[in-house]
Amino acid sequence: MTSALLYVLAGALLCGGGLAGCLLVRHLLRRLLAFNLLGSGVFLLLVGLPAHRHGSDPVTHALVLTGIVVAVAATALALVLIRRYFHLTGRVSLPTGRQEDR
Amino acid sequence: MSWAFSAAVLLPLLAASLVATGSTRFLLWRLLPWLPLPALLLATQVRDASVDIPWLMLGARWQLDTLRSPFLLAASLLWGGAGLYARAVLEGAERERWFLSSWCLALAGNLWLIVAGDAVGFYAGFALMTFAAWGLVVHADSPRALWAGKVYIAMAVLGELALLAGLLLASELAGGSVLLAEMATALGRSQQPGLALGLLLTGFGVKAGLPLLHFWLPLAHPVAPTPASAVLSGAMIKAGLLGWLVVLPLGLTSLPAWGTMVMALGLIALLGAALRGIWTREAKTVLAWSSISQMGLATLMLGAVLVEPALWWLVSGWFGLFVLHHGLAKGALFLSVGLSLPGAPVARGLALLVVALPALSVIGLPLTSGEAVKRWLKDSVSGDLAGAVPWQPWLPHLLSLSTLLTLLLLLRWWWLLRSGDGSTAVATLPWVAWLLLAALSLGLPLYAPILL
Amino acid sequence: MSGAWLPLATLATSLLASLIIFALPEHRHSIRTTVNILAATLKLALVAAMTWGVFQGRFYGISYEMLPGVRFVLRADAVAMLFAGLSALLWLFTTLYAVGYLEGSPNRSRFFGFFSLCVASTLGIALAGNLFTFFLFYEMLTLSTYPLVVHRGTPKALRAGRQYIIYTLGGGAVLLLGVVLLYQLEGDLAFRETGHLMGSDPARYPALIGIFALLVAGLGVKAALVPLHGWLPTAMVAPAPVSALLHAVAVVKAGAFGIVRVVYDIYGIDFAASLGVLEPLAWVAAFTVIYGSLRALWQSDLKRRLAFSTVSQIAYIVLGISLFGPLGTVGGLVHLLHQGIMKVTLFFCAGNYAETLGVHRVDELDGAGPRMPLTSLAFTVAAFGMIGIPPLAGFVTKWMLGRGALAADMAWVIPVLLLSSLLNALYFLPIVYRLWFRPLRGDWPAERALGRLETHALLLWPPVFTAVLTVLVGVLAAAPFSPLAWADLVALRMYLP
Amino acid sequence: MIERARQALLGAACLLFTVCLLWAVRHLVALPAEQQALSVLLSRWLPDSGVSHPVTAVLLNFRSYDTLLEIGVLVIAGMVGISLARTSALEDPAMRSADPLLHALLRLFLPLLVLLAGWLLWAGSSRPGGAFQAGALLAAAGVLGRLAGLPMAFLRPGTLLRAGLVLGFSVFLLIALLGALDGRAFLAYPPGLAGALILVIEAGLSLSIGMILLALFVSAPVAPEEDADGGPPA
Amino acid sequence: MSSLLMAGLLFTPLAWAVLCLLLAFRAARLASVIGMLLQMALSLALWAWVAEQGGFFYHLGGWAPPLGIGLRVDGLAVTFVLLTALVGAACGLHAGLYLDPSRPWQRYFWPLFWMLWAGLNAVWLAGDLFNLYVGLELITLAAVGLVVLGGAAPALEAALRYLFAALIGSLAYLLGVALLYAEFGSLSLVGVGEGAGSASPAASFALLIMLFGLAVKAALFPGHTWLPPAHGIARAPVSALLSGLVVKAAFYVAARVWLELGPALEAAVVGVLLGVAGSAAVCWGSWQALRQPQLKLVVAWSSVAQIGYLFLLFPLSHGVPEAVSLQAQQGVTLQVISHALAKSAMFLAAGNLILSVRSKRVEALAGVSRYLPLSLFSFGLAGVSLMGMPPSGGFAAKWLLLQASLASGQWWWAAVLLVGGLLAAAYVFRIYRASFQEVEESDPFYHPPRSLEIIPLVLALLALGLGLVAEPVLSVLGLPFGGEVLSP
Repeated sequence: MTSALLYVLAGALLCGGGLAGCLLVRHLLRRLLAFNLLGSGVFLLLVGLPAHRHGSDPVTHALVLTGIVVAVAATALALVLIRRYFHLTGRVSLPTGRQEDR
Repeated sequence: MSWAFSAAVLLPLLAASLVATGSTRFLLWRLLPWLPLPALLLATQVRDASVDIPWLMLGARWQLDTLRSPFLLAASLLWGGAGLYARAVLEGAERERWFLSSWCLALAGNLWLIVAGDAVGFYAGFALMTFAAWGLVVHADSPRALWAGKVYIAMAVLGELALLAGLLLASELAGGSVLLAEMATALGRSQQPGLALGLLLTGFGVKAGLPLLHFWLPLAHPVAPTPASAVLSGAMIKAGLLGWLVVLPLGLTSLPAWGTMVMALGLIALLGAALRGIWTREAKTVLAWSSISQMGLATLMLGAVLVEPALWWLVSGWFGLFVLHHGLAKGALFLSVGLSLPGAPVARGLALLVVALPALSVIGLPLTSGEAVKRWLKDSVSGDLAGAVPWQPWLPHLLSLSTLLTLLLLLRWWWLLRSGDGSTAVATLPWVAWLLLAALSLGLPLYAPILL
Repeated sequence: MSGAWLPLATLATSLLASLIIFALPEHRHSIRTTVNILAATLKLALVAAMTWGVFQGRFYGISYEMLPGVRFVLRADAVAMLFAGLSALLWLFTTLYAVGYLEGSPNRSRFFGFFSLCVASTLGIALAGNLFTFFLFYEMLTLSTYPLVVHRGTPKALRAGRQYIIYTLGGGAVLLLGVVLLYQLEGDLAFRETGHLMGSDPARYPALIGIFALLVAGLGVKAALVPLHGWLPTAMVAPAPVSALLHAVAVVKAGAFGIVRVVYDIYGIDFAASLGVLEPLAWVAAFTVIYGSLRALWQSDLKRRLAFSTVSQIAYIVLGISLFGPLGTVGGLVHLLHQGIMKVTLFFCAGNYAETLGVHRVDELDGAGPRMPLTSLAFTVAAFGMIGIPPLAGFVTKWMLGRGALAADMAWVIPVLLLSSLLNALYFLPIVYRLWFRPLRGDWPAERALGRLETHALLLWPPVFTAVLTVLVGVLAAAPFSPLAWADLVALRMYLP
Repeated sequence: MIERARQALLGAACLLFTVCLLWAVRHLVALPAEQQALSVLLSRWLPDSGVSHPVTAVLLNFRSYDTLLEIGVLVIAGMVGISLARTSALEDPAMRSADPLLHALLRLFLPLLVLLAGWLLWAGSSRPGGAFQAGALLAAAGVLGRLAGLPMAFLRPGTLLRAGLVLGFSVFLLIALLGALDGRAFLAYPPGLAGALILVIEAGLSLSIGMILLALFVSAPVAPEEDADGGPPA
Repeated sequence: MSSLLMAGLLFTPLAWAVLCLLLAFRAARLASVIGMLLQMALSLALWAWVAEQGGFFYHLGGWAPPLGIGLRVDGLAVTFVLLTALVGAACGLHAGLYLDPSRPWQRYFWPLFWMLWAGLNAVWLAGDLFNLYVGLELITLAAVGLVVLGGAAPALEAALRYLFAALIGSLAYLLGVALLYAEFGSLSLVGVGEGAGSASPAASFALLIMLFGLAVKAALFPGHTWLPPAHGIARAPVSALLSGLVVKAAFYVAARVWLELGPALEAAVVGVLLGVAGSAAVCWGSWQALRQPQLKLVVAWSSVAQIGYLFLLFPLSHGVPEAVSLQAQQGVTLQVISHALAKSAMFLAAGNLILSVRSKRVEALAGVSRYLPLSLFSFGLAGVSLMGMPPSGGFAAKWLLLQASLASGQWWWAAVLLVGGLLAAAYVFRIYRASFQEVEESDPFYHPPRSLEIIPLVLALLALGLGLVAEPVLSVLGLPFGGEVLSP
């Protein structure tokens, strides 16, 4: 029952919660946060599982670093879009009305 | 030799194209009586000839033999006389272009079917003549003419279809050959030719006016212009008879059942038509009925031959004589209906007498061709050769009864003619045409033996 | 591969012509017409050369692998030249006629572009060497004919185009399924005179029957067999040269020709007979013959009546095919040509009446004979040909079909033929009667003087010439180079020695 | 009504997903722990990588292509951020707060931050650190300056900002091309020079990353009236 | 020689992205034209080289997998690189003429365009699972950037929807990669493929998650809602790039992963599930395309439908004899190529039509066939390929897929293909019908420069001609999706 298993478990739960957040929440910022939760969950699993099996593995660290940078880029872009969208339309969530192109 | 045949047929066809412009029509009126000339020369000069043209349609053959040449002779003489009469009466009338084109096409069709030795050519001529005759029938464009035209074309198309089916079956029996002679022999040989025979009989019967198929005749003849009805009953009806003679297996096998039926139909036509004709109110209709009854004679003879094949070699000449006799006489009678009788009572009485002469030959008085035909028929039917012919004892009496009825019928016609109004100006040309035909029919007993 | 270039050259002429015409701006009339007529004559010459070559027994063909395991094959055999000859000949006349007909109307570059594309696909269909290539050109034909049907751009034309597309694409999908199933079962079958499937093991018979049904259903749409004929009358809204080309030569014949190929060159007539699929095919064809003629009876619009008549006439071809025996085949094949020639004449004349007198309905035709004698004469000759009066072309077919029926002891076909001839008479004779024997009632709906003669020269001479052709084909039926002789040559090779 | 059903469905799906994930993880955890081939390889080739810290070696040598693309992603984010900006200046006057206390604090913090970023950059070769952490610190310094209202001229969507964005990326790219030009594979450092080149790349990268993150932070929407128009024509 | 080509291929797009960012629109356009020619030449050279010598592995940075990142350069990858070059160049040229240089943000089109191209090449050639993730992210962000170019409210909304869907998909994929790495210890696709034999059930769950993620990114039916607004709103050349290539990237990765891992793990259920989703996409996409009032939305929904066909690969390549699987793969490859060409041609032509008709609605197209024959003609030719009518590439693909589905006994896919073809015909002919409508008054339309209309025509003709040369193209693919490849 190494400490890595704890991270793995946390990672899995984070993934579940993050995904639920992403799909269910309508508010854009909260969805973005949920997305980051999901990302962290995945990174935790990515590092935790190999660590649990055979000690710390530098490759996973590198992967996670790259993953985090990509996540940051995506989040920053999303933020810019959300702020501009709010600025132009004053809405904080995407219209979910019965558009015919649903 | 084949150019002679094609000349006879193509001349009227080409003439039909002259109808287009006014000036050519004038020339065509002049040419009209001379159109059947090549056919006439052909009938007289050529005794027995057969020319094969493999590339024409499905393998065509021009044929002229002892059976066909009298038909050709009768047709060309009748078309010639009627043509002369038509020029006199109809030139300049309204819808003359329509009449001329129909007249030429009908003539071409008639000649074509007579000289055609192959089924396709025969059927083509038959159809051309039928549709052209439709043009003649509805020429008057009156409601009565239109109705007659409808009936005529309906029955004609049904007849053609039956004919097509019959020819198909016969050709199938003859192993695919389209030659009429081979078809006849094939019909003779086959075990159950019933269907083919039935179809052929009905197909030609419509044209020849068999009872129950004759309805169009009394309607069509009166409405057609006079020369047209003359030709219709003189030459066109004979096409049906020729069809039978050429296709049916005469002289090959004995078909007692078919024979008796045909003879019965002949008798009904002979007597019934004459009876029915007596109380019609119009001269041409009377003559139409008389044509049906005279055709009954030929049907009777045909039935007899079917029953007793041996008879065929004896009576094959009879049909030629009958065609000539009835064609010319009936043609003259029809033309006389249109003649304008002089006003003065004496001249009028004389004219009526002269007009009645061809009627006598039809009735069959001695010294006329009618009597020769009837006697020949009586001898052959009751002769020793006609062993298996049914009702043999009553036939002579029935024939004399038919003569009596024809006499009454033609008296009725003569009385209708007499009550017609006289007119002062007597056009000579129609009389000339009538005279030509009357002379030819009366003179038949003289020149017939030379030609046949 | 000797003569590989000839089939390609034939296809290329009209493809090239269509490309040039598409590129031409709308106002370039003279260039477009010259390109059109040049292409038509060149194609006719090429097809004639190929026909002569095939007659001498030379081989023309090309084959290359287009998809893994599937070859694109062009092959000029006897029956191909029959159809190719008809298309090339009638395309020349139809082009002349179309040039005259569309004088002064818009969109002519588009029209003639698709027009030559359509004929390229028809020739492709004729020259196809296997089912795959056949299907390829079959679908190209659908695509290239849609713009012709909706050429006028009116809501009615567009509705007709919609229905046309629904039918033909549906048929195409069914045919595609059949073809793929056949490829799955038997592999890439090139067309062979006596067919391939003679030796296949009996376990496959139900599958082969199923595939046969699919193929015939797919082809039946274009051959306008009864349940699938709905598009033909509504497509009459297209301009006259289109309905002439479509309903006499290209589309309708493609379906019938397809059935010929499937029955003879894939299944083989003997195998098809042993499978027992010919009998139902004959039933469908016979029913179509009668139904088409019946429906034509009370069509008041002239072109719709001709359309229904086409439905029944095409079924003659299918009937001929389904009569097991050389005579039936000859009847079917020769009708392929005769119906084309006669129907083209009828449609040309209908177009003339519409264009010159503004007459579209049958009862407006009174007295048209004297007003337009040559056109009416051509119409009458073609009408009598359709009824089957000797010595015209129609009679030869009916005669052959009748004999074929008797030889294949399917005697019930004879009354069908007779009834259909009667019906033909019932719907053609009144028209002839109105043309010639009825007096003119008032003036014409939209009379236009189009040139010295009764109508524009380009509108007048094509129908006259095709009418003369109808007579010649009938009269010279037994001559060496007539369609009948050619059909005999083809039928001879179809049957196993 | 449909909306609620959809929510319920998605919720159930997420639940199912979590359960399956846990189930899968349980399987993975149960696997025997055998020595991993990859880490053996890594320790064998580490000396040749030109840096001692394994993570930096993987990041900038063994899997340098990932890093290159990752920087590309960042550059794109930066570009899109700038493209959405509407006016010449990225300044947002509303944010500037003339707060003397903040100014004083900054005078102390900014140099410290820059010094720390430099050290992180240098430490990357031997212990956890490197371009990304240094870049982040620089960006933080920038943000603080921005909040304090320091005038930053380069924060205009002009050529300077754009050049700054792509500086690191282009340096990395050129060095990668060098490797390919003299016969070796793309992104292969000439032997021996690896460490130095990695350091050059790291320096460039940290500067660019700082610039990108700062640009993204400041490319905020501008006051409504200056907004040029609603967007592209119909 | 090959390593130089590879280096050039990877370097050029990134370099040009940097270059174009620094230049104004018109200068960037000129530079880009040169860049496109160079990239096209490189792609062609690589394609020719692989056609002769066969595929090879390219170890980036000199390190062999599993330590370094390996690029798998086989027939299929190179064909897709060439396809990207072709379609990318066409869209680039068209954008140069189509976009309005005066707008300040248009200058950012070129760098994003080159970044997108770089991302696509990265994905086609990638042989490493994590590298694929980064490549996909590169593509996603570049695509979102292109969609949101100009920053209008609807564009923003569409971009956000697109971004969220794509990010969720990527993370799901990354989760799958994490699980696989945890089990097999290697990131390279070939390495994972070899280890798959002794896989635990976790690996099939990982595969499921990865395919789910990629399906969302490829806009497969349940996850398609982001595509129509994104592709509908974007400028014509951008939508052409998106529909033609970007959507295919996610599918390509899914196909690569499926064909490596699928057979080993008994994932038949997943295959059938994706097939059913594909069929649903075909029907729903076509049905919606029929009802859209706007032209570009019709074409966008048609993309949703056509993607459905691609996902028929999964059921047809699992648990079937090798020959049938090969046939299905070839069919799908042809479908990808012909759809890329045809759809980009259709979007460019639609852009031209909207530009000249001055309205986005379909009804406004009345009279177009008379005054704008060339644009409509290219739209029509592209439609022919979408419907899968001969002689187009679409038909060749439909034929191969039909044969594969019938040979594999799963005949219901054949029904989907045929019905799909008819539905595609329905919405294509809806556009024809609108354009053939005759309009009375004289020419009301604005005529775009002739060169704008030539580009879609060239693409459409390529799509049409593809059917005729299908065999040579497929033979170059050799054994698609991996087979033995010699390493340099």
